[in-house]
Amino acid sequence: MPDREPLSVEVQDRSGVTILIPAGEIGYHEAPVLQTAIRAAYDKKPRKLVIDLKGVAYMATPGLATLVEGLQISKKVNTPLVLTGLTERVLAVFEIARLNTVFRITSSVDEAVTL
Amino acid sequence: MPDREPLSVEVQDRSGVTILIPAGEIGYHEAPVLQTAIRAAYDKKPRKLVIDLKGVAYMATPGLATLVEGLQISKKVNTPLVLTGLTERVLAVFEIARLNTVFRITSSVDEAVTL
Amino acid sequence: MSTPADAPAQPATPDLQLELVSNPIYLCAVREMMNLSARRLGFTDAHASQIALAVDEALVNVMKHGYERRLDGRIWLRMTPHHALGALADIEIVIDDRARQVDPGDIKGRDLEDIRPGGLGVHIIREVMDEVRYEKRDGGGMRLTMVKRPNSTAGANSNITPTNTNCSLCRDDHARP
Amino acid sequence: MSTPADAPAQPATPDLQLELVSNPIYLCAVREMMNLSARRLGFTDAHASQIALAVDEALVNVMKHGYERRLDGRIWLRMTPHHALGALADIEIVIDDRARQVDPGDIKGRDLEDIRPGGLGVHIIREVMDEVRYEKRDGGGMRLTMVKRPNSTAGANSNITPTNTNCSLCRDDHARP
Ligand SMILES: Nc1ncnc2c1ncn2[C@@H]1O[C@H](COP(=O)(O)OP(=O)(O)O)[C@@H](O)[C@H]1O
Ligand SMILES: Nc1ncnc2c1ncn2[C@@H]1O[C@H](COP(=O)(O)OP(=O)(O)O)[C@@H](O)[C@H]1O
Repeated sequence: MPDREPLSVEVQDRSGVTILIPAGEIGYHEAPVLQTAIRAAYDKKPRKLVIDLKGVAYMATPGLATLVEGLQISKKVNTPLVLTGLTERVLAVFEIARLNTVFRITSSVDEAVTL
Repeated sequence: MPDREPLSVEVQDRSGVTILIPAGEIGYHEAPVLQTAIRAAYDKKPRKLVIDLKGVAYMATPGLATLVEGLQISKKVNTPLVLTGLTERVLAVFEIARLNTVFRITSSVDEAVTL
Repeated sequence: MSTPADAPAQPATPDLQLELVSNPIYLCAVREMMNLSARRLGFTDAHASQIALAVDEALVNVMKHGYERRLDGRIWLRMTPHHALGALADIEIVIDDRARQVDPGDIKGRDLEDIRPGGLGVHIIREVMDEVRYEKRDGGGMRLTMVKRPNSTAGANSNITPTNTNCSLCRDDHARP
Repeated sequence: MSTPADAPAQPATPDLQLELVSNPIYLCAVREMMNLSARRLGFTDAHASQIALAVDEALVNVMKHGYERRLDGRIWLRMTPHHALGALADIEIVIDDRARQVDPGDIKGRDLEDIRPGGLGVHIIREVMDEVRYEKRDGGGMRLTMVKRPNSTAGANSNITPTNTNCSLCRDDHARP
């Protein structure tokens, strides 16, 4: 029985903008799956990377760390990173870590793609 | 802080047919809430009692026992009891207990109400 | 951490050992812990649900019959996954109490034809797990040992309705909304 | 079970005592156990999520920093609800390990202005719980004691954005889909 990934990450493309849609909980055990997906997305040199967190019911600091790493790559390769779909509870964790003002966060995927 | 009920049960009426819609898990701790709702429903002498289990993600034998008690009341007061909305996993528990053929089970609420 | 092949088999230390009070408010927490642990160990969602159900039913029985609904009894639950050749071989779950001792032969459900509330928990446990053993503990109280294997077909064939050879508890849907 | 008012205060027996192996595959099971237990004890869904988050972060730190990612360490978690006048007064959670001892003063997050991955777990724990205390255990290893009260406002006012005086972790939505 092969180990299933503890988090699933759907990848979409909208004319050069990559959208990652993780579904599940993002703690210490699951964050590496998101990390791999983010790195793989940047490797393909998109115009922009959007991460839609609507399917993330739980986010702990390993998830935040992975997103901050994504932001660092974003700056290095000069490719915007935009977050969207944060539930209130996920936003709360960003707020405590004072990361809500560090990331570009939009209220809809469309806004994230077009802005 | 008042204790919240461990299970919520919505009550609907469709021209004399009472529909109970429990939402949550029905184990030993939660079953008494359903039991109270079923007894209260029969007390009001409906034409028929429908229990829609679509919102029940987990059912253990205390839930089955409560439904069997409901069936006994149903026979005593001559008021049909129909179950609907069983998820596969809930149906499985009925099957192991051989109760799937004992209850009237329909695939839709409409069927349960009209049949 | 590796053991030479010829070393005597050591009972593995459980991955999870839980001591809980005999209060039903904790049942949902414990069954969900078992469900999620089993999934992460590699069981299908359907098998993980069966494991959670069996543990739930067993704990309810200890609370109802063992401790006779007293809320201050103690229950011990141990979960040990066993691996063979790098793959999950089975999960062993042991539930101990310090409650009333009964003859293991007296722990049995009602006749399934005799429809009435109750008497179903032991049937469910035996149906969904691959091995089920009740025994009296030396120091007092009862022990229930249950084993489930990932390739288990327990609970998979219900001999109830001739048309239904696959019990739906074994199909891999996602029951949680 | 009742204690005379003038009796010396006895440390209450924990309702749940869990010993788990330092393997991250069990983190989701344990945080969900804590979440559901806290809800059934009467915490709001929002507070229960905070408790689960704090326990998760604390366990991750023991696994990462204490046992340095070894998968065979042991961690003990005890959960004790306290009641006063028939109502829930608080929940106390104690996490023990037998890992590396560090000075409690060295357990602190990074400067929040210095944006980089990591260094956030301890901030979260201190923000969402009402009391947080790290100490060295006499026999070796560390102990973390955390307390949360049902009327807690910890984590409720984020001083981050001036317009946002209520941290959303404290609003009572249902995070699970
Ligand atoms: N842990 C236990 N300790 C003592 N007796 C038990 C225990 N578990 C089950 N039993 C006995 O087995 C019987 C069948 O249990 P079960 O099938 O769960 O149905 P029910 O609990 O509704 O009676 C019980 O009535 C009880 O006599
Ligand atoms: N259980 C622990 N044992 C030893 N050191 C710890 C423990 N928890 C936290 N620490 C120390 O506190 C620091 C801050 O922890 P944290 O805020 O969770 O961030 P991170 O784990 O990303 O470093 C850690 O880097 C570590 O040095």
